[in-house]
Amino acid sequence: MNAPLPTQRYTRDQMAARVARDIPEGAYVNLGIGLPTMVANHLPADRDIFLHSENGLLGMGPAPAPGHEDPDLINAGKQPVTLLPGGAYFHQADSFGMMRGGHLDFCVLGAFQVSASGDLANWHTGAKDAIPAVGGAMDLALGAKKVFVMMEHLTKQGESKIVARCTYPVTALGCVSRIYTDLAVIDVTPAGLAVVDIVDGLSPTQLVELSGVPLHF
Amino acid sequence: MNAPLPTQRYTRDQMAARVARDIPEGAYVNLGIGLPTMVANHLPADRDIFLHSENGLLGMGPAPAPGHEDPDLINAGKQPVTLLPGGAYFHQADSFGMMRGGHLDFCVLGAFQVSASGDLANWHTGAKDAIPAVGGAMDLALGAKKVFVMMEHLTKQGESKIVARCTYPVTALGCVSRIYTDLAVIDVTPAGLAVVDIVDGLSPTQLVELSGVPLHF
Amino acid sequence: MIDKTVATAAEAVAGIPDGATVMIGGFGTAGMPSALIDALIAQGARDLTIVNNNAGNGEIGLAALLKTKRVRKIICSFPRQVDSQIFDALYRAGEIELELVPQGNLAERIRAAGAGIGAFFTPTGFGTLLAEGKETRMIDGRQYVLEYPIHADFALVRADRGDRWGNLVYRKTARNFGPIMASAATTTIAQVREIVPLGALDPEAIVTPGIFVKRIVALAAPTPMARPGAAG
Amino acid sequence: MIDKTVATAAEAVAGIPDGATVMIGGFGTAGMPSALIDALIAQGARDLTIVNNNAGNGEIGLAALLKTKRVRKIICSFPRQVDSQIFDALYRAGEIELELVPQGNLAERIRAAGAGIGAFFTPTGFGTLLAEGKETRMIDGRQYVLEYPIHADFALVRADRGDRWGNLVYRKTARNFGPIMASAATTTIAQVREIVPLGALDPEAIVTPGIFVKRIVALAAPTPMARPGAAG
Repeated sequence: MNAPLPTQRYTRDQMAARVARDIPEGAYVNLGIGLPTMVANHLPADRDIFLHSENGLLGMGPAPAPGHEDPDLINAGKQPVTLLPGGAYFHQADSFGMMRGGHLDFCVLGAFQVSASGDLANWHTGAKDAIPAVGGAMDLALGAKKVFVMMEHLTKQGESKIVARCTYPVTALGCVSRIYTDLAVIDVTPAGLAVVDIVDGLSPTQLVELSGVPLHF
Repeated sequence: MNAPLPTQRYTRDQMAARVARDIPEGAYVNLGIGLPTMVANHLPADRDIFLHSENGLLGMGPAPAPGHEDPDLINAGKQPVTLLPGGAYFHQADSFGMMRGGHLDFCVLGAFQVSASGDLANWHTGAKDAIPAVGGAMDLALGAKKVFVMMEHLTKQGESKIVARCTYPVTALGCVSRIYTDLAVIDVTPAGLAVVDIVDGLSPTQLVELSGVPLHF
Repeated sequence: MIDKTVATAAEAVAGIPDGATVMIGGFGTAGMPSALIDALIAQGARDLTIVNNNAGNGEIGLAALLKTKRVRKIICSFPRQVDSQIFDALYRAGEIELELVPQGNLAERIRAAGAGIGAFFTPTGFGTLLAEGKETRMIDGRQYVLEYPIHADFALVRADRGDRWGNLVYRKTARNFGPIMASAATTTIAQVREIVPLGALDPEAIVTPGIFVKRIVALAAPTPMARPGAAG
Repeated sequence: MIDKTVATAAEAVAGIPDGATVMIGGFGTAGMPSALIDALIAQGARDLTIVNNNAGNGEIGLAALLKTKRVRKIICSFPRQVDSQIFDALYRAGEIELELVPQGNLAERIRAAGAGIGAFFTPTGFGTLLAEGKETRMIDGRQYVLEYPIHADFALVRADRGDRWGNLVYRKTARNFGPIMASAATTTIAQVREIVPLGALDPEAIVTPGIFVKRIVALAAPTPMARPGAAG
C-alpha cells in the first residue's frame, strides 16, 4: 500500500454526522464504545430514535448535568447517562436476547479490520501476550438488522483496514452492512464492496489503491 | 387383582391432610388440578408456604369472597384466586423456567398410573379417539425437587393404578417421589416401592395383593 | 415523533395476509385480546397458523375464528376443554391440524424465537409420545429433547396500559404469554385498556419494552370471567 | 413465619466452602455487592470459581478478592480494563484460570441454568476463537454454537429493596446480572439497601421472586461511581 496518502479526510464529526443521516426516525440503535458514541451528538433532537445500551436499558438519554451522575445509571462504557421518558430497564438475558433476536435496527461499531465479505475484527489484536476481553462485541456484531462500522480507513502504518481476509481474530463472520471511514462510505454487498461516498479530492483509482481490495463504483 | 376390596379407606380430606403434613414451612409448592387442590385447605394458616400456579404467580392465596372475583387473577385451573402480600406475577417463560429449573420443592399431582420406577401417566388415556391435551402436565412432572402423586389406589374396575409398567402414555419417566392413595402412602425408592403408611384394617399382604406389584414394608 | 397508537381494532390488524402465523396471547380469557381476534375475523385472512395455549372456548374469540375455517393449523398445549366444541368438531373432521406442545416447551420455544436461540435441549417431554422422532441427548446424566423456536409473523396481545412508544404493562395473571409472544413476532399488535403519556409507566416495571410492539390500540372491553376447567 | 433476613454481611456469606462456584452480580460497580464480597474475603473460602462480567477493578471488591489468591478460576466476558491490574498480574503469572465468554452467551448460559435448559444453540461466537472446539450446527440457514448452562453454588447479588420472603427489586442499570444469577445458584444471597414489609413491593414489579433468594441483608453502603472504560 504505497499509494499517496490523501490530503483531505472526513473528520470524526463528519463521519458521525454521515452515520446519523442514515438512521431514520423510529430506529432502535446500539452505539458501540469510542467513535460510534459520537453519532449520538448528531441525531436530531426532534427525531424519536431509541438508543439501547447492552448493560440493560432502552431509551438512553444524554449524559447527566455535572453533579447529577447516578452510579446505578451507566452505559456499556460505564459512563453516567440518563433515561428518557418512555425508556425501560431490563436484565442481561433480556438485553442480549433483544440483540441476538434481531430486534435492533442498527449497531454502530468500531473495528480493527473489515473483510470484503463483511467479516468483522474488533475485539482482539491477536498479540500473543494480550489478555483477551470480548464483552458484548460478538453479540453486537450479530445484534442488529444492519451493522455499521466506523473506523479510520488506514492504520497508522498506512495499511488498509478493509482487507480481503481479516488477519486479526474475527468477532463475527459476514455481519457488516456498511463501512464509514475517513475516506469513504462503502456497502458490503453479495457482489462485493460498493462505494457509496468518497471524500472530495480522492479519485476512485486512488481509493482502490489505498484499500488494496476490489471496490465497485 | 381379585383380592377383596378393603372396607376402610382414607377419605379425600384425610389424603389431603396427610400430604399437607409432609409439606414443611417455607416450601415452594405447585398443587395440580383436582384432588391436589384440596391440599391447600389443610395447610396451616400460620405457616408460610408458597403456592405457585404455572399460569404466572407465586404466593397464591385462597379463593376470593363471592363478588370479588377478578378475571385477570386466576389459577391454572382457570378458577379465581387471590394473591398474598409478598406474592408476585411473572410471564410464562419465567414461570415454567422456575419449574424446569428445579426451584419448586414439591409438586402434587393426580395420576392415572404410577409405575414401580416412578414413571407417571396422567395426561392421556391412550384412547384412540381422544383429543390429546397436555397443558403443563409434563412440566409439572419434572418441575420440583419432589413430585407427590395423589390418586385412588384402584380404578373403578378394581385394577391397581400402581403398576409394573405404565400402560397409559407416560407424562415423564422416573419422576414420582411419593404416592398418596386412599389405601396407603408409598415411597418410590431406588430399591423399589416402600410403604410408609397403610390404612387401618388393611394388612400388608392384602395391600400387595391389591397392588399387584412388589412392595417393601 | 413516533406514535404507534392506532384508532381502531380494524386498523390494528390491517395487513395480516393469508397464510400468516399469528400468535394470540392469553390463558383462558385472562390476557386474551378478544377485540383484536374479532377484528381479525372481520378482516378475513385465511389459511392461518395460530399459536395459543388453548384452542378456543365457547363460541367467542379464538373459537369464533376457528369456526370460520380460516385456521389451517393450531400450535397449543391444551386444546381439549369442557367448552372447546368448535375445535373438537374441526379436529375430528380432519379440518384442522394440531401441533401439541407441553406448555413449558411452548413458552420456551416462543421465548427462544424472541431471543435468537437456534434450538435448545429441554427435559420436558423426554420419553413421551410428544417427543417421538425428536433428537434427544443425555447431558450431565439427564435426558433432554431438542426443541426449536416458534416464530410468528404477527402477535396479538392484550396488556393493561401502554404508551405511544409501545411500552406495555400487564395486569396480574393476564401477563401470561404476552411478553414472550411480543418478542417472537415480526409485527406485534397490542390491545390495551388505556394509553398513557410517555413517561407515565415506571421504567423499572415496564414488562414489554416498546421495541417489541408495532401497533397499539386502546379498547375498553372488559375481560370475561374464565370458565374453570382442567389445567392448561 | 419465614424470614430470610440476616443481620450482617458475615452471617449472609456463612458456609461458603472452599472450592465453591460463586456468581457475583454487577456490571462495573453498578449492582456489585461490595459488602458481600468484603465479607467473603473475611470469611476465607479459597479455591473458588468466580462468575462475573469483569475481573475486578482497582483494588476493591472483586479485585481485592482476587488479590487474596483464593480464586482458582474466573468465568467472565471482559477481564482486561484500564484498572484490572490485579487480575492482569495473576493471569500473566499463570495464577488464575480464565474462561472468556461473550457477554450475551454468559447471560444466556446463566439464564439456562436457572431455567433448567440442558444446552442451547447460539449464533454468538460462531467462527471465532471463542467457539474453537465447540459443537456447531446450521439451523434454518444460520450457523450456531452449542453452549451449556453455568450453575453456581452461591450467588451474591445487590438489589435495591427486598422483603423477608426474599423478593427483590433493583435500581436502574444495577439490575444487570442480578436476576439471572439469583436463579442459577443453589444459594442466593442478596445485599439490599432496604428491607421493606411484606406486601410493600408491587407484585407487578418484583423482578426476582423470593423463591430464588435464600438470605437477604440490608446494608446502606452507597454504590461508588464506575470508572468509565472499554465496553463490557
